[in-house]
Amino acid sequence: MDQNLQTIFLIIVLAPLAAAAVVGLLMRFVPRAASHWLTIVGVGISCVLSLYVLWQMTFAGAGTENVTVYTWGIADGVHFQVGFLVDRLTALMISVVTFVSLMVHIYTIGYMHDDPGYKRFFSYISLFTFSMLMLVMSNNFLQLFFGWEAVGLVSYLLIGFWYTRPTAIYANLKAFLVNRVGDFGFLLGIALVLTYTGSLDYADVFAKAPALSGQTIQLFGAHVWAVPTVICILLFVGAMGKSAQVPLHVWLPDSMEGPTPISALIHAATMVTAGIFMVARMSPLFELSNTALSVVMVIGAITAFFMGLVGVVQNDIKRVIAYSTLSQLGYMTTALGASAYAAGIFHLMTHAFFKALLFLAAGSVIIAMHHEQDMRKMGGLRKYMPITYWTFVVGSLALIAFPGFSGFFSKDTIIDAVHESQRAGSGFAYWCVLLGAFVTALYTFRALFMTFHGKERFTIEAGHGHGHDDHGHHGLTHPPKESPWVVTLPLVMLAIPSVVIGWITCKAVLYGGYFGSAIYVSPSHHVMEKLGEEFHGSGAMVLASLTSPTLYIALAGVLVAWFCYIKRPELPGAIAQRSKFLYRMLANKFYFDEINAFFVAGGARALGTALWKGGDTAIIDGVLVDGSARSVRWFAGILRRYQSGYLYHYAFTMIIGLCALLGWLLLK
Amino acid sequence: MISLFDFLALSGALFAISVAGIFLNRKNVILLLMCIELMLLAVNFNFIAFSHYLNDLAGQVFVFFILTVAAAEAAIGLAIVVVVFRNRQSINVEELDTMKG
Amino acid sequence: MTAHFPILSVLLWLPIVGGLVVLAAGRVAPTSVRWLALLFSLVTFAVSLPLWTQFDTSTASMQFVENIPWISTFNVHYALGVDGIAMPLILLTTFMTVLVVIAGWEVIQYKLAQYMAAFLIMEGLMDGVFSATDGLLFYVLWEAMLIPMFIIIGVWGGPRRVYATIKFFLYTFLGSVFMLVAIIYMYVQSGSFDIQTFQQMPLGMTAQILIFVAFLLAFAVKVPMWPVHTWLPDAHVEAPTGGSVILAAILLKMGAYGFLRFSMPIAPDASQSLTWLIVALSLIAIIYIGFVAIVQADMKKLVAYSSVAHMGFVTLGFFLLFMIFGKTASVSGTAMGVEGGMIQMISHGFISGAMFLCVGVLYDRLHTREIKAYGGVINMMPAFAFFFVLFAMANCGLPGTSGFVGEWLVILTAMKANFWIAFGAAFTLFLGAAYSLWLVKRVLYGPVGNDHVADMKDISKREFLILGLCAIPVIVFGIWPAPLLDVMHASVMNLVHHVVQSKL
Amino acid sequence: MNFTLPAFTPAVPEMFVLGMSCFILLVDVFLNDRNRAVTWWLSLATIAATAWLTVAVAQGGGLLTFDNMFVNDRMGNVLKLFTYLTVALVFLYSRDYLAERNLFKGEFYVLGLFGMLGMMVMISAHNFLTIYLGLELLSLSLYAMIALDRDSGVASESAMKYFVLGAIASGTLLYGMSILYGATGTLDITKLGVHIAESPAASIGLIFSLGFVIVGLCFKLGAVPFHMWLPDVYEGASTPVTLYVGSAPKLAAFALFMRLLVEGLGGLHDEWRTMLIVISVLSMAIGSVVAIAQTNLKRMLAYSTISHVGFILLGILAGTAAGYQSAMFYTVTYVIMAAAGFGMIILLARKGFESDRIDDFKGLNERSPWFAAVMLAVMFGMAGVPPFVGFFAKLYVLRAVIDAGMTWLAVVAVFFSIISAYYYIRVVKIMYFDRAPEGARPVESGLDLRWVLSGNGLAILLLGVLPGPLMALCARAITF
Amino acid sequence: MVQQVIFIVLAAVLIGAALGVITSRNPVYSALYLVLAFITSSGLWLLLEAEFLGIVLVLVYVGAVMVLFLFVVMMLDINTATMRQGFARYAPVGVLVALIMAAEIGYVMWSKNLGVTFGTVQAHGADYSNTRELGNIIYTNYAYPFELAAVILLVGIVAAIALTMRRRPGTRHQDPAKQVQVSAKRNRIRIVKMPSEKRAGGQS
Repeated sequence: MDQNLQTIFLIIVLAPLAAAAVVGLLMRFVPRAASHWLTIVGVGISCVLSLYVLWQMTFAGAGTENVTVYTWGIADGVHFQVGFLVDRLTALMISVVTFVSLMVHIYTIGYMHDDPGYKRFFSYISLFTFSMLMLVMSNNFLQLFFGWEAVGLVSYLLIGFWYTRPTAIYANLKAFLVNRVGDFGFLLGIALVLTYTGSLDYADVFAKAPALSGQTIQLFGAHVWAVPTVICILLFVGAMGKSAQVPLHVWLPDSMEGPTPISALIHAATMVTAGIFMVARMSPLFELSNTALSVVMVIGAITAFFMGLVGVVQNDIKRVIAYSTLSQLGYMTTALGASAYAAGIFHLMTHAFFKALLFLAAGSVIIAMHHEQDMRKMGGLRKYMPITYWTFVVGSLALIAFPGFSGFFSKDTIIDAVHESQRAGSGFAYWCVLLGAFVTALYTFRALFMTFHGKERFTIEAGHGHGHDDHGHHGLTHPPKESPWVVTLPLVMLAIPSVVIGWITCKAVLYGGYFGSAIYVSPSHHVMEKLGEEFHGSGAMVLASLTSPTLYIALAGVLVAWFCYIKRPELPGAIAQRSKFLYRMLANKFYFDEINAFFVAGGARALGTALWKGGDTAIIDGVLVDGSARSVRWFAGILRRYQSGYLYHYAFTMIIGLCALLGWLLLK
Repeated sequence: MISLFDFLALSGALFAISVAGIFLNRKNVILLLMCIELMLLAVNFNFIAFSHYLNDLAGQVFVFFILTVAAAEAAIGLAIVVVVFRNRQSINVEELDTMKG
Repeated sequence: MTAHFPILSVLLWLPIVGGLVVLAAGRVAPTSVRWLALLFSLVTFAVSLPLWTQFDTSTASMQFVENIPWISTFNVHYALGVDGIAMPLILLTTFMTVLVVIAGWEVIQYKLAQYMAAFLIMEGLMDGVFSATDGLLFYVLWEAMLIPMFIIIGVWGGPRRVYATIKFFLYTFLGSVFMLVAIIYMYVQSGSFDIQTFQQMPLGMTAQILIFVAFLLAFAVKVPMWPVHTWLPDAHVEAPTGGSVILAAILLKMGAYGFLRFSMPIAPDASQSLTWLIVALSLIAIIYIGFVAIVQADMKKLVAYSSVAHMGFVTLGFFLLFMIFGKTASVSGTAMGVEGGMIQMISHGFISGAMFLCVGVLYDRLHTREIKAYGGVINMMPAFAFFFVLFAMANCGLPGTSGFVGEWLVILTAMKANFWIAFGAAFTLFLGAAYSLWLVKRVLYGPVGNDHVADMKDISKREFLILGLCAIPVIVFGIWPAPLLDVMHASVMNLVHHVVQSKL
Repeated sequence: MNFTLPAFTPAVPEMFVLGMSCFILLVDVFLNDRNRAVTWWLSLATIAATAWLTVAVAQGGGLLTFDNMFVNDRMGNVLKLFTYLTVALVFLYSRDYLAERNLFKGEFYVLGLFGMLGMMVMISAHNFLTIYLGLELLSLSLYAMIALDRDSGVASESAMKYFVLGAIASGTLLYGMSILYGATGTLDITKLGVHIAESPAASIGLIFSLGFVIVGLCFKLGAVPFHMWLPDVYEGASTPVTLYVGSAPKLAAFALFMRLLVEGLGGLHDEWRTMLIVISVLSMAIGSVVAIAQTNLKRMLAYSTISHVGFILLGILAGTAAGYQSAMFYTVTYVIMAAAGFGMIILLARKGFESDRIDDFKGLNERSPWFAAVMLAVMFGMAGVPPFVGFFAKLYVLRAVIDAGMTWLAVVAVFFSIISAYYYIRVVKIMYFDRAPEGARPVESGLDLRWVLSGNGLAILLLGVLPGPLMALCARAITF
Repeated sequence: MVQQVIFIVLAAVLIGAALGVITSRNPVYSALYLVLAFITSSGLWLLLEAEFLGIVLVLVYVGAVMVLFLFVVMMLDINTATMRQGFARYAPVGVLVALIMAAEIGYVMWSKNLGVTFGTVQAHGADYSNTRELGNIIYTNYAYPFELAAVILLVGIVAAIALTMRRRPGTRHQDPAKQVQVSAKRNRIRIVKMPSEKRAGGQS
């Protein structure tokens, strides 16, 4: 049982890797079709096995598996090992990851159909699947960090997939660097963990965690900090990078430069949620520090609300969804901050489905529009592509937490949890998430209406040379049509869980103590228990929501969207005119990019130049090295003049020398 | 009775004078040679004086050899002077400065 | 005398003899030069392999020992031997030389025989430096290395090679002569040049400080540490590809190796009291140089500066030992830093070597190292792009590549010593990525930069071979450094326990 | 009148050289320029035979004869053998050079042999008188040899300068000797040593004379501030003569130091050590620094000689057996390297082209890789870079200095050796990094020169790889 | 008593002559002053019972060396006008150094008496011959230096000849050897082969 479970874990991880390796390294020799079959089979296998593991964990009552694959290295008695920790949390994650990944693989066949980098793309996403699995299945910090960076690498490669686009290669560099800033903190956190617990193995660390709470560390000045607080904040900095929390969120919108499947898989469903997962995984540590959790909650709340606001003014359909992703990640983070880890993870799961759905649908639209992403050039697509439309609607409803849809269960729970939470900052957080609901509804339906309703704002030119081009700002050669089945199938497949998954699982996951030992919540932070007392099954929850403000706030959002974009389309422009400042703030995303570009990038370059020209070239080389050489040469020039060539000078020198010697001898 | 040190002082004076002469005159190499002869003379004075007051002939023998060598030296020196003169049509010390630095 | 087969002597002399043979062949049979050089380098590499296979990881004592009197007047011995610290470096040397020979295959046209010979002789001398257990022998080989390197950079170097070579020579000479004085001083005190004896001999504090400073001059220049690093960028920029590779991959390691062999064990108390200095310099190297590297316009300069930054980790890892010991008064957790430094040395050998080979590949096509001159290379050379990105990632310490291991271990150790040291060291995460990937962005990505780029050919089989040979260890040691760690563990532990004993 | 005939055997080599020189002088008269080679062969044969005789009559310990005016000891014999070697090298290298400039005259060789005799006398002198006579015999021969290139203005000028300064120096030395004689009543080195050893405190006269003596000695060696003649003479004299002046006499001068300062005035070590410290530091400084500004290779080598003299003095002033041995080792190795250096200049010189400017070595590596390598060996050897013998010379000296507890002095020394390294590697740079000028011909010259010079270059390397035997030789040569 | 007087007189003359040597404007005068100096010092040497050397000094030096000097001075006639230039300029320095030197020597010699004490001079009998004594030892104990001195003189001769003697291009010598070796074939007549001329222009 154990034995074959372990082999299953190995297969789950290695199958995508093998596929990626074969397709990637032997790209020249692998035929086009084989490239997607290989990878799909690889991911398919691990998907099936993941579900099997999930089943084992959930129903067959398999216990937590903590296995070591091999010893990475032993340095000074510390064993660095590569291994798997598979409990229900992990099982849930790997199932989501592999499922979405599989869907995206299939979808890609259609989306990337005539892209020259077809094979490369498949090897990349399989590689990503492998990395993500390594991350979530890890049983120690080393492997966690490995997966952490590996997904970053693949994301880097995929954002820059169309490497001839200046915007794309700017975006991927930015994404990697911003993530590195996060990893900076993350690594320091890990180092602190090792320093204070002497181990990097989850089991040992969590075992020793309670002992940490007493200890303090002196950072600057006399003020001492609680070690858990420092560790958790540092770790959370890593999470902020990966999960794009303010202020390290700047890379995520730009990452939309990558192909849409990537946006769906990496930048919506899986990778960006790694931070959330990590914090949940580290709950035994985070539970030790209220301060850290407050920080988490506030950061999350800010992200949830303000990023949502930005989404309202975006015109690029993908960017709208990207900002909604940011805002949803904010929700998850807030949940974590409220010690409602289960809610966070739950939202992570539902979000994975419906956000992937939305992205893929958007992608389908983009295909139809020949890679036109500006919603102002769309409209009225409903009749051309019904499947995409209806799936998009499903996704939207889930996103705005319409009762009954999956998003509803997770999001409402989060809002309630924050409401319940007594932690510092919870009040602020509560208002953020509450208003966030309105904003969410607003931008979601804004996108829906602008894209699928209203009058068609695109022109159909006759006789334009047909052909795929990356940025077709021109009109279309023929009316948009529904995408092929490889595209729509995943949409449908994802639409199903988007609707039902919440209804089915929310009881177990949220209140059933599903995660068991995987997530630790200290009794003092009993938010979920509180909610659990009021919980009487999914249906009841839906009914209850009718009396809660959340629903109406969301509906208000929808209404406003309808009014502005269907009823009175000229209104938004007028409003923008009216409130210039607010509009400009939002349109420029609160100027985060500008500030970074100027201070961080420019600053680093200025500092580098200063140190180089000033320090190395001027002082060290100019003064010390060349300077000494010059002075010696100058001195030589002086000295040689005393070799005047005159005999009497020579004689004189000798005699002076003699006199000096004698005089010195006598004076002694 | 003349003391040894009178002689030594005399030789010292000669030595000093020759030293002065060596860089006082800047024109004529031959004068330099003469100054050197003076210097040797001073040395000879020392040796002879010492040998007298030490009752030891070695000093005188030494002087004998110095004289001999000085003669040969003078010969060669003058020969070189001649060569220089043939090359330069001058034995002016101030013009012997093609090599310097 | 030695009973077993004198591997180390062969490693020392075979390449030198090979060099002479190649020189001779250059006159009589110029066509055979390449193959001869390759043959000799390969044989040497083959001979060096048993060092690993037959190495006894359980002991810290010298292995494959050879010892015969050399200069009786001075009681100098021709004494060779390796421990876990030296052995990997020797293998690195022999391995890299093979690559260099192949790298120079058709690129070098002017005086090929001398080129190959110079590298073979270098190899012999470098093997000797790592295996010498006699102080004077070490110094002799250490200094002798300057000559071939001087020639290599000067004869096959770039336009400003004269300035670069003279700077390189005088810099290193300056450093090492003071080391000579220190060595002689210890000889006078102990009556022997045996390094073991040096390490055991008792020394007063002032003596230790002076000796430490003398050695520091020598090793800091070689490593190079800030602020005596400025010879490196010039030397690298002017040197031919092979020269840069050897310089970065091996020569720099000698400085660090010297710290382990001489400075720390001979003057432990001085190291203890001056460790703040070394740590400070290392951090400066990591941060300061990191920023400097970002703004370089010349690819080789950029890689050169990144070498300085990476070597900063090596010295940092070594001397954290004393910081932690000074703080906790226990050796636990100190060895990790030293081992991290060691790993960093090895991996940096491969990575920086590979980076320079990559730059060489580009240079051979466009004959410029200006980053501006490139752009969109990936369109023309996808295979090359694969390697370049791989090594760039390794260069910024991506997990799964060997570049990660050393930095990881050192940063973990640094945290033990002090939060802020770790904080400073961790800057490499950002800076390393910044200069490596920005380079990649400007050179590889984007639309095809210009017509010259447009007609670049992808890497030949030969270039593929050398880059591939570099890639293998980078990946393998990245995902499984255990073998390296095992090899050096015993020696490092021994060192650690030695250096924490005060000599006063 | 009781007089016993002195033992002649210890002095057989000297007598033989004297006889042969006169014989060659006679033979040469009857030769015309076509078969002048006979003189050449005879001179070389003489040197070879002398070497054999020296080895034959060599005894273990010191052997005094001629009323203790002549000593035949191990140090003397070793130094003599190296003197023969260098003089032979001079003759071997210079043949073609002289022939091309019709200086290929008997006088050159006769004077060369007489000079060698002078050195032999100096080396085995054990009495002020013989020291003086040997010194003069050498000096006069040198003056004559330099001026022998009669039609060269610079040669005669340098001869003039050398002569005048040399005469002053020997005058000073004599004055010192005279005072010593007066103060101790003896001319005999042994007696002098004994006298000083017995006298409780050094009389002021002794100390006073010391100044004069040191001036004389340092002049011969070319130490600052008595070095002024050196650059001009090296530059002015024709290269073979420069080679002669620059090599063998250093050995004799070293012997002089040993005889006078160590054996004779060893008791005053504390007095002269401080003086020598100043002189040697000055020499190293001036030599290293001023050489940087030179463009003429011979002149550069002159200044490098001065700095090397500084090192030799370091060994001597250490005042220990090891110190003297190291100084001897240094002198010998330096002479070998210098011989090779000037040999290279001779090799590249052609009729009407001295090739004594540093730039004349441009691109030598293209013209003749092998001889470029030889010059490289010389330069790095002089710079003291292993594995060339120059390094071990420096090592030996530094060790002696540190052993004598003057580590700071060692640091000063290595500091200046860094500066001097600069101009040595500049020559290497010229040879290897610079391209040969248009129409530069490959090196052509007589086989003998090629072979001997190659051997000389190899010696620099081999003595560096295996310095043990030579070190042991020097160690055995000087024992107290 | 008498000796003192003689000494003082001669010493004064000697110093004067020496000064004359280095100050007189004409090298001939200097040479003559030097002769004077030698003669006086030979007189002083007689006071020291070094008769032989005194004589030799006059014979060899005044008789040979100084004549040689004069000869050379005459041969290379240097215009004496320029001789004095710059003398005054350098005089102070020269005098200063000379005085320092004199002071140092005088200090040691006079005030300190070399720091050694000398026994009394033993008077010699009437039959004492300085020359014989010298001869006895020079040809026995000092044979070796004596030979060396001979060699030095030989070197002097060789050098002087090698440096100064040369064949003037103007003078015509007969070389019998060459005349005898003359042969008609080799260096008297040269037979020149010329191609027979083509008639230019052919038939016309």
